[in-house]
Amino acid sequence: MPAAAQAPEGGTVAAVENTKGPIKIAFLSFQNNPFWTPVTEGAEAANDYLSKFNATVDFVDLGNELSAEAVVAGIEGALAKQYDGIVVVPIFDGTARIIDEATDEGVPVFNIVAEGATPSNRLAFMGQDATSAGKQIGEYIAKKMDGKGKLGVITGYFGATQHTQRMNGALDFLKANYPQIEIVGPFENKDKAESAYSLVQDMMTANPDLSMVYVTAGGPFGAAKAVKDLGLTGKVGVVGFDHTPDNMQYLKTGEMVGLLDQAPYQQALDASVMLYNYLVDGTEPPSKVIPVVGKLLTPQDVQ
Amino acid sequence: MYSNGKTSTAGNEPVAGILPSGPLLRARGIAKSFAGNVVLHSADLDLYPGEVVGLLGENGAGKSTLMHILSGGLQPDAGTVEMHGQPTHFNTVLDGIEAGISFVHQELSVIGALTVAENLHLGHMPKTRAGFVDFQKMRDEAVALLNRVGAGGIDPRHEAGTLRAGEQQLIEIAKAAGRNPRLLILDEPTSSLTPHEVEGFFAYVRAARAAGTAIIFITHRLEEVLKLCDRLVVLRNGAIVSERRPAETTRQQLITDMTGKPAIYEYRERQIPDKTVALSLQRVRDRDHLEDISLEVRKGEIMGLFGLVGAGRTELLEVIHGARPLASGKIALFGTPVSHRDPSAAVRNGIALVPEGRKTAGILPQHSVRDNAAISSLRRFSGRLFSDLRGDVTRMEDYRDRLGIRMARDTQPISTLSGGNQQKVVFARALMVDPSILLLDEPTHGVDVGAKSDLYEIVAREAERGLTVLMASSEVPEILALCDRVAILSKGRLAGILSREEMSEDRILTMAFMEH
Amino acid sequence: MSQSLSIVRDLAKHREASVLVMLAAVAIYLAFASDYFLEPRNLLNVGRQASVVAIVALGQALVIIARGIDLSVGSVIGLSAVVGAILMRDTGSETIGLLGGLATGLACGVVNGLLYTRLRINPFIATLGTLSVARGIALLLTGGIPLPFGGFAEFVGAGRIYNIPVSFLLMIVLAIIVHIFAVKTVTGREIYAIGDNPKASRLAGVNIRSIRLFVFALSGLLAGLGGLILAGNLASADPNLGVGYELDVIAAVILGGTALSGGRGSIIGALLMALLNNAFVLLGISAYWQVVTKGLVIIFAVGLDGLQRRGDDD
Amino acid sequence: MSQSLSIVRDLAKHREASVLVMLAAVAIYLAFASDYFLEPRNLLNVGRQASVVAIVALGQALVIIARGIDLSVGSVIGLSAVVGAILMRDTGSETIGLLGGLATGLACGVVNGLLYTRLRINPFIATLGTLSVARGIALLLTGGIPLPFGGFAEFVGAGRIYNIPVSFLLMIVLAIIVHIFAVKTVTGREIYAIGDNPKASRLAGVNIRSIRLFVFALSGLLAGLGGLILAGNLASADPNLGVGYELDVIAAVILGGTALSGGRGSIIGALLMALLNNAFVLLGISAYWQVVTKGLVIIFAVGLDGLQRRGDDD
Ligand SMILES: Nc1ncnc2c1ncn2[C@@H]1O[C@H](COP(=O)(O)OP(=O)(O)OP(=O)(O)O)[C@@H](O)[C@H]1O
Ligand SMILES: Nc1ncnc2c1ncn2[C@@H]1O[C@H](COP(=O)(O)OP(=O)(O)OP(=O)(O)O)[C@@H](O)[C@H]1O
Ligand SMILES: O[C@@H]1[C@@H](O)[C@H](O)OC[C@H]1O
Ligand SMILES: [Mg+2]
Ligand SMILES: [Mg+2]
Repeated sequence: MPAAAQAPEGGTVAAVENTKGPIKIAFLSFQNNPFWTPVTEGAEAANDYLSKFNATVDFVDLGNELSAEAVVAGIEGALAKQYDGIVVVPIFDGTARIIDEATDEGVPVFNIVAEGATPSNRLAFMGQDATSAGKQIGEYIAKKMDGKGKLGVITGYFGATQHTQRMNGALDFLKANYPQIEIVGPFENKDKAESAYSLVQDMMTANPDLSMVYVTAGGPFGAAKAVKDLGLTGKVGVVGFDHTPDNMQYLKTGEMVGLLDQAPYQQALDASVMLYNYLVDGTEPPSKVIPVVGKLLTPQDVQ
Repeated sequence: MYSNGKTSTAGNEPVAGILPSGPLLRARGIAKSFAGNVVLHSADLDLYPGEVVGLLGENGAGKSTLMHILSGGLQPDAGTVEMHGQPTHFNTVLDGIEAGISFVHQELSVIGALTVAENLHLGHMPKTRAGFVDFQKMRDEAVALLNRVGAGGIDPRHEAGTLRAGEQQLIEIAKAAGRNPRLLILDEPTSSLTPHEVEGFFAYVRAARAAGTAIIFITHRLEEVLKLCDRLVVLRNGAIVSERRPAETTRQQLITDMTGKPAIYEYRERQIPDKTVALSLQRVRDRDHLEDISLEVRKGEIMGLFGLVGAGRTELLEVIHGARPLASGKIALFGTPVSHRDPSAAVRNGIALVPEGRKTAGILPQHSVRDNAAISSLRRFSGRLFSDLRGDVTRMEDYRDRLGIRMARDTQPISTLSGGNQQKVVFARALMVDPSILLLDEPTHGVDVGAKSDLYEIVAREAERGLTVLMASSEVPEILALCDRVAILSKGRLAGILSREEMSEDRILTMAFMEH
Repeated sequence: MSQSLSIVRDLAKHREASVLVMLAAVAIYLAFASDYFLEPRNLLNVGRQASVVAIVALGQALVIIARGIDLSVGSVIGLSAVVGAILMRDTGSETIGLLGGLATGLACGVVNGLLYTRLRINPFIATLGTLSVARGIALLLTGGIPLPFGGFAEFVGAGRIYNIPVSFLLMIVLAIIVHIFAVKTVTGREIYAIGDNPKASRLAGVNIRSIRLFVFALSGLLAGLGGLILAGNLASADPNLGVGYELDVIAAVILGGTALSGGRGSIIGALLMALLNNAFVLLGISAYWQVVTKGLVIIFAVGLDGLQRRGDDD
Repeated sequence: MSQSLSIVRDLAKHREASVLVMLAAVAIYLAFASDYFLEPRNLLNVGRQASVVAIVALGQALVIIARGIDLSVGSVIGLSAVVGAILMRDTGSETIGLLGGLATGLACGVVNGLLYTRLRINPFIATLGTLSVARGIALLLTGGIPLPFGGFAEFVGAGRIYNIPVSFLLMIVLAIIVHIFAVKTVTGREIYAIGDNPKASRLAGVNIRSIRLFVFALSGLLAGLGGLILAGNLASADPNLGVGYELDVIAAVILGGTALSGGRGSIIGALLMALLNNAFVLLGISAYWQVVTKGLVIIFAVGLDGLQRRGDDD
């Protein structure tokens, strides 16, 4: 028997010895912006790592348009291809039914990054709870604003669960604890940086005393660029999600004052290994929900 | 023949129990102007049941306008219309239809996507008990209707869009006939019919007359009205200027009534001194229709192109014009071989076309008269950067006078011009290119006699100045009046070429039937 | 020989044919490239995945045949699902929920129709407007939060009869009905007539206003049905359901060769697109290549047709 | 009196007019409702925000006038920006980057034009295809990761001359040029002719193929410019730049009343939409009502026009 395996680099879970014969895992994810790059890389790392254990992790691209239908079609395809287990990013409501169907067929499903609000029989969910993440950002905002002043809010898509939860997580917390913080918005930018740019421009016109902008989803760097172009660096700060290069750049120049990440690489890698372990010897993941507490980067962290 | 004399006066109260024998329709003092341009001054017209009235007048005289007013499509500025002695007012065409007026328009409007049978029943298709369209019944009735107007050869299952213009015309006539109207208005129904089809159509009109329908027949072919009508009414300067019985009048008389002058173009013996071959075709074929056509036209010559429907005249002109690919053979202009992939190249090389089918292939309906005339020669007159907009104005004035185009302003949309005047504008367009070769496809469809002779005059004059003309026509008189030679096509083959001396109606027709 | 040739020529006249060839080509390729493609289960999945777009495309096809366009279908999908879910929740009756959802779709369609026929608003603009309004209302009604959507609707969206997805069966049945409707009924024929020549049709006595109103209403109704199926399949009525569907639906209609085909065409177009998505998953094509491939297939599917029609211009 | 009345009537004939009225109404309302609206700075912001849509709409308007449609503009925006950024990075030359971006737009337009004129693919489908292909290529080239995009391009996108945004000035200048082009040059007049009756235009000697190719090429070129402006504004070339712009651009064209207006119309349409977004922020309209309002304003802007044209059917 070989020595007990070590956890792969960047991951925290070690694989058990494969006593079952070949194992095929489908990793279903999207690809439309830099957020997904580390997710993809995590899946590839899992494949490299697990290949030593007679297991494969096939990355299946669900395309560049995020929707519940795409997730359903992806899971249906994976079932048709008779995978043993599925890692998926079921980012929308409406994915619970097909997840249950897969589970009933004996194909366990591991959710990562974000899942819909409807409960499902997935093996486990690893990821950031969007509401808590919002709250975490809310706390940070309150601190930066000294508990008063005007906060502009730009959300990705009205009605996108994850975006709404991130927004409300912060706003509910602020309303309850810092009534002196006045909210401007929310406005929808459809994940577009150019739209965030224009929104910030207009917000500053109508609210010259605005001191902070919170972008819940895509395109925070557009807001930061507007702050820069208006010459308000240092006076107005932008907070948002994900340590993508475009966002990080403004963290360095100071328009972006807070960026929360979701450890996407680690999520992809750990979830794949945990699913493998479950498939081999039934090792349940440590809990049904494995929270990923994001790392909040501030300008100081990148100096 | 003249069955309904003006024996009864319309104002009389009908005697109880006896059918009123007054006019079916009486129009008095009808006036209409468009944007200050007076088209109808004060037109009076009586129509009696069982009578065929021929309505004549120059292009733009107001014939179609008057008919639109009678049928509810236009509202008069002044004047009254009575039906059966009762004042009537139609707000819309549908009111008119309801009252028994059917109007077959000058411009075709069949529904190309529907079958012939469906076209004939549109608006009132029969249903089976299950609620579906009763196709069988529709087809049977369509056959009967088509037979009635002498179009028994048309298959009611065909899509109407694939039919020839003449056949589409017959469908519209059949459609109007199907409504059994009390008043049937036919606005240039024969302009695209073959002689044979015209005969069938005449039979229908006579039958309808016998059944008591009042019929207004508009045409520019005087022989037709003389043959068919009971009464001839001429419209000029916005009023009725004469009412005559066919038996008591002559072509010349009618022309004078219409135009105020008796002139009519006659062939002038012309010398064609220049022996240069302007256009030569050698074994020209297109992909599916034309077979090995060889032909030479000399500079300054007017060459006719005759054939029966489907002979391939349009195709041949299109091949020369680059609108249709040349499958094999050679075309040369003044000895230089050319191969035009596109009409734009042909126009650049001095070949202009007046196409068949004014509405579909001729006019730009939303454009002004001036823009319509200018479109072919924009590149000829443009400066380095800008189009010669000012020059367009003067050129338009010039051609308006030369062709006698009747319009209020050259900025009005061409679709508001009368049909014949639209055709003249298309003519002006081709001439503005200053072409060396002019291709004409049924160029005088819908053009009045006066204007026709004007156009002949213009073509002849241009030919004398060296323009080479190739003219497809279905009217033998037109060929005889204008052409120096005629090439006859039959089913896509060249049946022969006749010189001026050899030309006669008989010979031309005989050759046209050669392949049949 | 020449007989059979002319049949081929006739077939090729229809754009459908070239899309069918493409469909067959992709299918044959997949049959070789993936062991799983021909499994009944997978084929039925493809059928199911095509069903919503195809059903909505049936209505859109008639709208387009009548010379209109309906951009609002995506939002109507969302609004109908949401209204259905709310009614179901508040009344506790699935029937009321489903009927309410359909009625919502119908109402949206009627509004579009009235905007066009009464206010004479260009249908592109009118339906672009309702696209936004309907989406806004769906958001207002739900506060942006998806609602559960189960019961019978879930059966329609996700259920199977003899292992065949219900929504797939529904698609087939509706396509047949719409096809027969378009080809065999008076209203159907009148739709073609006004698409071809509205003025002449009106003069012939066709009530073009009511026909136009009808096609928009039908398009709305079918979009409403699409919304119920989609939400049923997902067991969740999301106010953002159907976002962006309009382009897919219109593409399905045009790929299917509208002019000729109330029913058939739309299905072929929708199937081609569903097949592509299936291929991407089965073959594991990377996202970015998926996007490129999708575009190329669309172009080629129709381009085949253009190639053989060379030479004849307008 | 009757003279001036008839001028009003003439004006009202143009759809533009009713949209202008709406534009004025929204502006006047805003002038009262918000203290900031009339500030020059705000007005210039609105102008800048409209500029990309308006510039791209200039090309689209000509395409639509010639009876085509170009759905690919949004993707061309993204691809041009990305290619420009890559060239800038790899050659170190801003000029090459910018020219490369424009050339990319032009090339996309030429491809669309060839698909239409040579392969005779319905422009809706052809450009839907290139929409997908261009986006896919942009994603492939970048791996989905935005590239920095600075220097002169940033000046064009975000810079100001005498406090006036450069992109706004560019929009005005281009609109004037396109308008003059459309009305005064041979090619411009031929574009209108083709749109009116392609067959007659062709027989009259208009080279409809090359004119169609030209309008698509121009549309691509202007979309490319739009991409450079957009990326310049953000100093970042995102492969997802411009997603969904096609509907905004086409709506701007139609709102602007295409038929009459190469240049003017497009700007009016784009301004109305930018003004709305500005209004939402200035007035702090609540979230979902923003979506509803946008739809309603679009409908009313054009509906005004329809109301007074009552009675005349096709
Ligand atoms: N809607 C309109 N707007 C402006 N002028 C019009 C309109 N309709 C007709 N006209 C003008 O009225 C005059 C009469 O046209 P009408 O069509 O009645 O002539 P017509 O006698 O039928 O001629 P043709 O033999 O050429 O068909 C023409 O000068 C035409 O330009
Ligand atoms: N739209 C069409 N659909 C099907 N066949 C057509 C169509 N147009 C013309 N044809 C056929 O092409 C042949 C040539 O027709 P065309 O009308 O061009 O001949 P032509 O000699 O110019 O006669 P004319 O112009 O007097 O009708 C005929 O057999 C005709 O039936
Ligand atoms: O923050 C991420 C967002 O940027 C991406 O679009 O979707 C997944 C999210 O977690
Ligand atoms: Mg007339
Ligand atoms: Mg002909």
